[in-house]
Amino acid sequence: MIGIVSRADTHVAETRAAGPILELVGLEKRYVGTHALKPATLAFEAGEIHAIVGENGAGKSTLIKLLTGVIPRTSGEIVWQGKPTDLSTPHEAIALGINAVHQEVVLCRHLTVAANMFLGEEKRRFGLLQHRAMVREAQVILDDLGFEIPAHVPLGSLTIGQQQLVATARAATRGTRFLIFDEPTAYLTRREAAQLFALIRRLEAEGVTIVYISHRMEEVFELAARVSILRDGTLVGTRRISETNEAELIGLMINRSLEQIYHKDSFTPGATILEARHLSGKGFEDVSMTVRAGEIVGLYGLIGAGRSEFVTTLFGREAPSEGQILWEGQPVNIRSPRDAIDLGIALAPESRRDQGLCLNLPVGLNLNLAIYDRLARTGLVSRSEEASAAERQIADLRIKTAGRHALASSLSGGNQQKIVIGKWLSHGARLFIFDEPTVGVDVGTKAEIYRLFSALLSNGAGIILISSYLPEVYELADRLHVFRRGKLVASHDYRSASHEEILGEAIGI
Amino acid sequence: MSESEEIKKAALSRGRFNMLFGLTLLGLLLLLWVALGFATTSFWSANNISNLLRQGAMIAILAIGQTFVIITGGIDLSVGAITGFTSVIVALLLQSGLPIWAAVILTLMLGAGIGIFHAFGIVQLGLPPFIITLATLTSLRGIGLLITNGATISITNDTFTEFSRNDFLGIPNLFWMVIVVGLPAWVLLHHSRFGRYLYAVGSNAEAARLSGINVKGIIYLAYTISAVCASFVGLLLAARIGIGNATQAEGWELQAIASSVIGGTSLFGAVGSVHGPLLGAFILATINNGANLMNVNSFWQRIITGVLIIVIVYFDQLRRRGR
Amino acid sequence: MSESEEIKKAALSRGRFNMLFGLTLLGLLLLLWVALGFATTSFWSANNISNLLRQGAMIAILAIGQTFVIITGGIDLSVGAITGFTSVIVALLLQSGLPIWAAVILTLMLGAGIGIFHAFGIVQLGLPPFIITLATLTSLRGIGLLITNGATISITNDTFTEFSRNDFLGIPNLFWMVIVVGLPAWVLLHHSRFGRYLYAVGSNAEAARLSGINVKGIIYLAYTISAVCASFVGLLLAARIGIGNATQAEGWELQAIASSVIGGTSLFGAVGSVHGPLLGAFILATINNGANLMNVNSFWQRIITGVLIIVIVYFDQLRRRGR
Amino acid sequence: PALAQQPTIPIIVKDTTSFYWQIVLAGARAAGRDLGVNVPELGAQSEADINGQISILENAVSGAPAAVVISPTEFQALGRPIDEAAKSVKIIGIDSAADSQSFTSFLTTDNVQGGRVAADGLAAAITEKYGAAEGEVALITALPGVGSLDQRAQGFKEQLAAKYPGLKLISDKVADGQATTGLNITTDLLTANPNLRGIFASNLIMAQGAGQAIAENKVADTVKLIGFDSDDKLVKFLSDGVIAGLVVQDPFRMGYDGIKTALAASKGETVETFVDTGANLVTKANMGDEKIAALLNPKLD
Ligand SMILES: Nc1ncnc2c1ncn2[C@@H]1O[C@H](COP(=O)(O)OP(=O)(O)OP(=O)(O)O)[C@@H](O)[C@H]1O
Ligand SMILES: Nc1ncnc2c1ncn2[C@@H]1O[C@H](COP(=O)(O)OP(=O)(O)OP(=O)(O)O)[C@@H](O)[C@H]1O
Ligand SMILES: [Mg+2]
Ligand SMILES: [Mg+2]
Repeated sequence: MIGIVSRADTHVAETRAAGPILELVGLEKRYVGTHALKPATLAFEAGEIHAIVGENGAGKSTLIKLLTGVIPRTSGEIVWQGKPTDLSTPHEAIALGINAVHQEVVLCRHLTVAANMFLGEEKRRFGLLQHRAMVREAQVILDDLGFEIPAHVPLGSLTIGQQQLVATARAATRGTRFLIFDEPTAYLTRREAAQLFALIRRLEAEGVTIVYISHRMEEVFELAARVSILRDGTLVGTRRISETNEAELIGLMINRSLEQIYHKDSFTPGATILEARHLSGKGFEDVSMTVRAGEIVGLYGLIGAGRSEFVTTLFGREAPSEGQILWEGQPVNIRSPRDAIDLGIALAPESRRDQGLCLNLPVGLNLNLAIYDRLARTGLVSRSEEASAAERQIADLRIKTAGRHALASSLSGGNQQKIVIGKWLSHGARLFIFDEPTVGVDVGTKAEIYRLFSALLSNGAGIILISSYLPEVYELADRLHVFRRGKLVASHDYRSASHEEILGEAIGI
Repeated sequence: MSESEEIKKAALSRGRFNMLFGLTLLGLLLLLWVALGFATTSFWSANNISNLLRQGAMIAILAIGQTFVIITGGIDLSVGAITGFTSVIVALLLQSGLPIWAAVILTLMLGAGIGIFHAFGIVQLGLPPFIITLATLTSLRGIGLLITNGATISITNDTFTEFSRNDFLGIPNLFWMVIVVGLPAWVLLHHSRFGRYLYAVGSNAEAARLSGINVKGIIYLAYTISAVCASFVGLLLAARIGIGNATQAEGWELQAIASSVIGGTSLFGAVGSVHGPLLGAFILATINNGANLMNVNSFWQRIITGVLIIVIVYFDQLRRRGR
Repeated sequence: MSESEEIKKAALSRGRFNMLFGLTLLGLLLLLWVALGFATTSFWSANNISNLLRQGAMIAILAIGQTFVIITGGIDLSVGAITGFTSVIVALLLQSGLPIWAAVILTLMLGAGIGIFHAFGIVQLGLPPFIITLATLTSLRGIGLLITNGATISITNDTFTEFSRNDFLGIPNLFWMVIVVGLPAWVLLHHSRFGRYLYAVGSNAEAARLSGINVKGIIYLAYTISAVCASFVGLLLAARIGIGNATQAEGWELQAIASSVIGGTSLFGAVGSVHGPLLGAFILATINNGANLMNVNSFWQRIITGVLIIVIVYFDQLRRRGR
Repeated sequence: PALAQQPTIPIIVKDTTSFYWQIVLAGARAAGRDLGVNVPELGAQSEADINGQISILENAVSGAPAAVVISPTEFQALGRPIDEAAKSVKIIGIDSAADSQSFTSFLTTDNVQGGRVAADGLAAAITEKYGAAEGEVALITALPGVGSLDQRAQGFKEQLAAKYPGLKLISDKVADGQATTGLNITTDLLTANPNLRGIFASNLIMAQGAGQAIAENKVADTVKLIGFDSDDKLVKFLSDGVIAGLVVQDPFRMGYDGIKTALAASKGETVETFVDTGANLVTKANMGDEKIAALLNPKLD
């Protein structure tokens, strides 16, 4: 195994011995109107994997941004190896060896994968960039990590999952000594997650301290040595992983107990709502399936398996190249999202940044965007209806925000995701397509969302649920279809196959 | 200040403070007016206020139209050329003996046609707004010059030309026209769903499309509004100077864009209002009017305009951040 | 046409345009040249080619500078005004008896100062690039007019003025200057760290910041390069017309931006090159030169320019989509 | 074939978009028809575009014409390029001068003289109304940095200083070439200076804007306006009494005689080296004269 953390190697022994590598003393962050992080005191041991959990908007990302110099703190101290540091710019953090894979993929879409990986640390000779050497080296790193990503293509041409992997590879190879992952597996499937975990183990072995934020409890238990819990901006405790359990953590996070996350009522399926017959298009081939009223159809597959392309084609975003779509038994020609919506299809897309949200517009406008024809029956928008519709969603989904006038960009990642879903809940569609609906959403809210699914089903709607998180589709779907390389390779009824079988079908072994 | 903080603060200032923001630019305008009242004897004369209202009116209307386009994330460089061109067209139509109402309607329809052509270029041909409107800017001036052979067409219809000089209820007709355009524009932008869609398209066209918004239709709407506003200004211009001339209104596109940006519109789209550009236009008009009244050397006048633009926008930024 | 159809169409045209892909804009330019060679007798005369190279040179250099700014997602409206203003400054300096090298260096330093001021306004005061450069556009013209009192300053230094008329190795000096600017610009943009950072800042300023890039420094760099290019063009202009005059180069900012966009630069930032704007500038120069040679009525010339801009950019778009 | 044998004599004007230069071009066109000359009509798109005119001159010369007729946009700047061009062809200057000895012949209206004529006209109009050439007057120039406009301003100011000390120039405004700006400046001048008695708007477009302001404010009786050049709008203003007088040149003749002289020179004939085509003051009183009427209504084709 090559040492991927070249610069950190020399420090291994020294940091292992030195005790806490980084300490927070009364660290605090206030935004106008929000106390995002209340004074927190915490020490990260050198070389440990330390998980941080908490509800959406609890302040996890805020803490990370403080540690990486992205935002200035309101008060408190950050102590790096015994010495208080400023950490007022990202540059300082990088110089110390603190790196992060942020929750939103923050890289440059226009630059190539290689350029992104070397951004800020370009290889040069005589002051000139060594384009080829960088591509070559980036490719070596990507291949070594097992990521199947070409290094010379523009980042923007990759799927978000792949972009996330690039960000990970990048952060891991920068002479890192302290590496923070903010929900790195949100867009990853089991296989990529496994690659990521392997990477994390490797880094751990090389003495890198790792902070790991996730809403997936099993990951926390699989990886971490210790876990800290944030609730509403307050650090409510730190536990050794061996001395705690999932129920305790969830209890600490949401301050109440949660018997069961996956909520599933059984309905007798009604009439067929939608049928795809031998549908082909960009990224998928010859897919046939039906969705009936009252059932959840799950789609599982690896990144790039073609699930998103398939459902966006159903939604009229792209035209199918072959095959037929039937709506309530009638062949239909869906040429635009508008056509699909008029039929009664709703789609919550996978990429909230690119497809789901108008980030620099208010929360309320985002929530109502799909129903303005209803809010403006007279031609003019009814301000009161607009307000009450938005307020209702904010309350129902417990969206943590300063109000419906706050910009969507000011919300935490999980709360943004709730808008993407919430936009369609009051729409009254007959077929709901949720593409990775719970990415970055905390356990409590997940349970709420699943309960909402039940409510939709009981109203006679059907649901297509895409998730890269197998337990989710596994526990919820009445019928589960597995995609591999654009083809529908297997279908199962509720719980009729094991996790391992399904995973095997998705990977193709 | 970090970006996230800015966003947070912007968030608060939006919506609830949108009104206040409008008021504060208004405050700046009033401040200018008070200062000029002290500096000159004639500023507050009824006559001068009328003049001022007339002088700002045309750019204000252009700025409103332009704002619709900018909110979608586009730009319309052709508005000055459209104004000049349509002043020629209406002059020719009137001289050919058409009644005023027919000449007006035909001219506005021509304007709409130009706007539709812009949207066609952007939506169907995939051209950048900057390029397609720059191309029509160039071509329209050429066409206007070609059909007039570089001459001016005088308008002998006195009813038409007098309109721009007359008052109604003591307020110049030209300013009434600002209200006639501004009020529906305000309702459309702030109170209709199309207004919401304009912002959504400017913020994230893909998200808007996936929410069922007819993005192309909205772009057609925005450019048509802008071009119709510009041809409406062409009518007003023709009435005011009594001629049609294809080289008139040169550089007005920059003045319109500047008014809009001074009024708080963001050139990146999704941020803007109707009252902002109005105030922006009248701030610029006031600077010119005041400098003329104080008999400031024309060269100094340019310098002062530049400096004041910086100062005004800077304070506006400060205030918005400070919220 | 829906987006999906567009995609299909793009796929179809991919094959056909793969051939053209290698030719790109250069192919278009050469096509124009061949066509003009057939249409006129004098186009390919040595004399005319020299003229053409001279005529495109100044806009080409402005367009290169402008491209640096546009790549960061900004815009520099002041380049024309800087050119006019610095033509006055260098004329004054030369007339005051300074040696050429000193006058040149001082003028370029002044240009750098203006660029730094722009970046200061954007970075420190938080002003939109459009506004701060529009303000200097206005003010610089005013200052230039003020110090010359609206007159022209003649340059009696013949060494200086002859430079712009002379050739070196049979190629006009003015065109050599394009190479003198273009080559370092090319190295800087495509082969240096700073070039990379310019794209990064234009693509995602926050990502650039998180990567430890000095985003503010990059913005200072971009605006300084643009302003220095513009003041360099001011020198060339002064040499070519033998006078300093503050009102010169009016509207050149739009020509520079148009050249840049025709050359494939995106006004949303992060997309652009050095050779693109050069080709864009010479395509525009060729259109004008050809129209003059073919004795096209100057009004028609405008119309044709507008239409050709649309056609060229449309085909360029097609080709790129087909890629 | 006939065309091929025709000599080519391009005419380069300052600004093809202005009516004045269109009349010059019309004169040249007429001469081309009458004399069998092929006359390309060239020109920059603005009087301020010096570089553009130099490029056009270069292009014209590279077409190897028989001669070139040019109206230099700027005195200093066009000097060298004209010298350069004169090495290969005969150059005839019209309208304005350049810093060059290479002109074979030169036909001009003296713009400085035009400014003086305007001052005389304004003084006469003010005297007629107020009994003496006394009071406040203003000057509006369309654009800064344009040679001919600067010369008109210069002649106007010189003449005021020399002959009419009672007329005080209280405002000297430079606009941006737009009629509306002329209109706004004039309105503001009237507001700020209630005692204003006269205005000189030194080109066509400014005179249109200023005339409109005078009409709008109904001050034609008290404020005397002198314009420069003419079109039917201004002629109407003149006959309505809104404008007190117009200084008009003879652009048609300039174009016609320019081509005629150039053709003669290209054949090696001797030509007069200097011709003054004159600037005339037109008032309501003399606008009916036959000669003046021809100047006011030039035929374009
Ligand atoms: N730029 C900002 N401006 C204003 N408030 C903000 C901003 N960024 C975050 N907040 C607020 O700070 C709080 C904490 O947000 P943070 O992003 O740290 O949550 P999180 O724990 O990462 O949640 P998630 O699991 O959803 O990612 C939230 O209430 C959020 O709305
Ligand atoms: N940058 C790219 N260029 C070309 N094809 C791509 C690119 N990214 C993805 N694809 C292809 O598009 C197809 C479908 O991808 P899509 O995103 O729909 O898959 P998915 O199953 O939804 O996966 P994900 O879990 O990433 O959403 C795949 O065949 C993939 O190879
Ligand atoms: Mg977060
Ligand atoms: Mg997907």
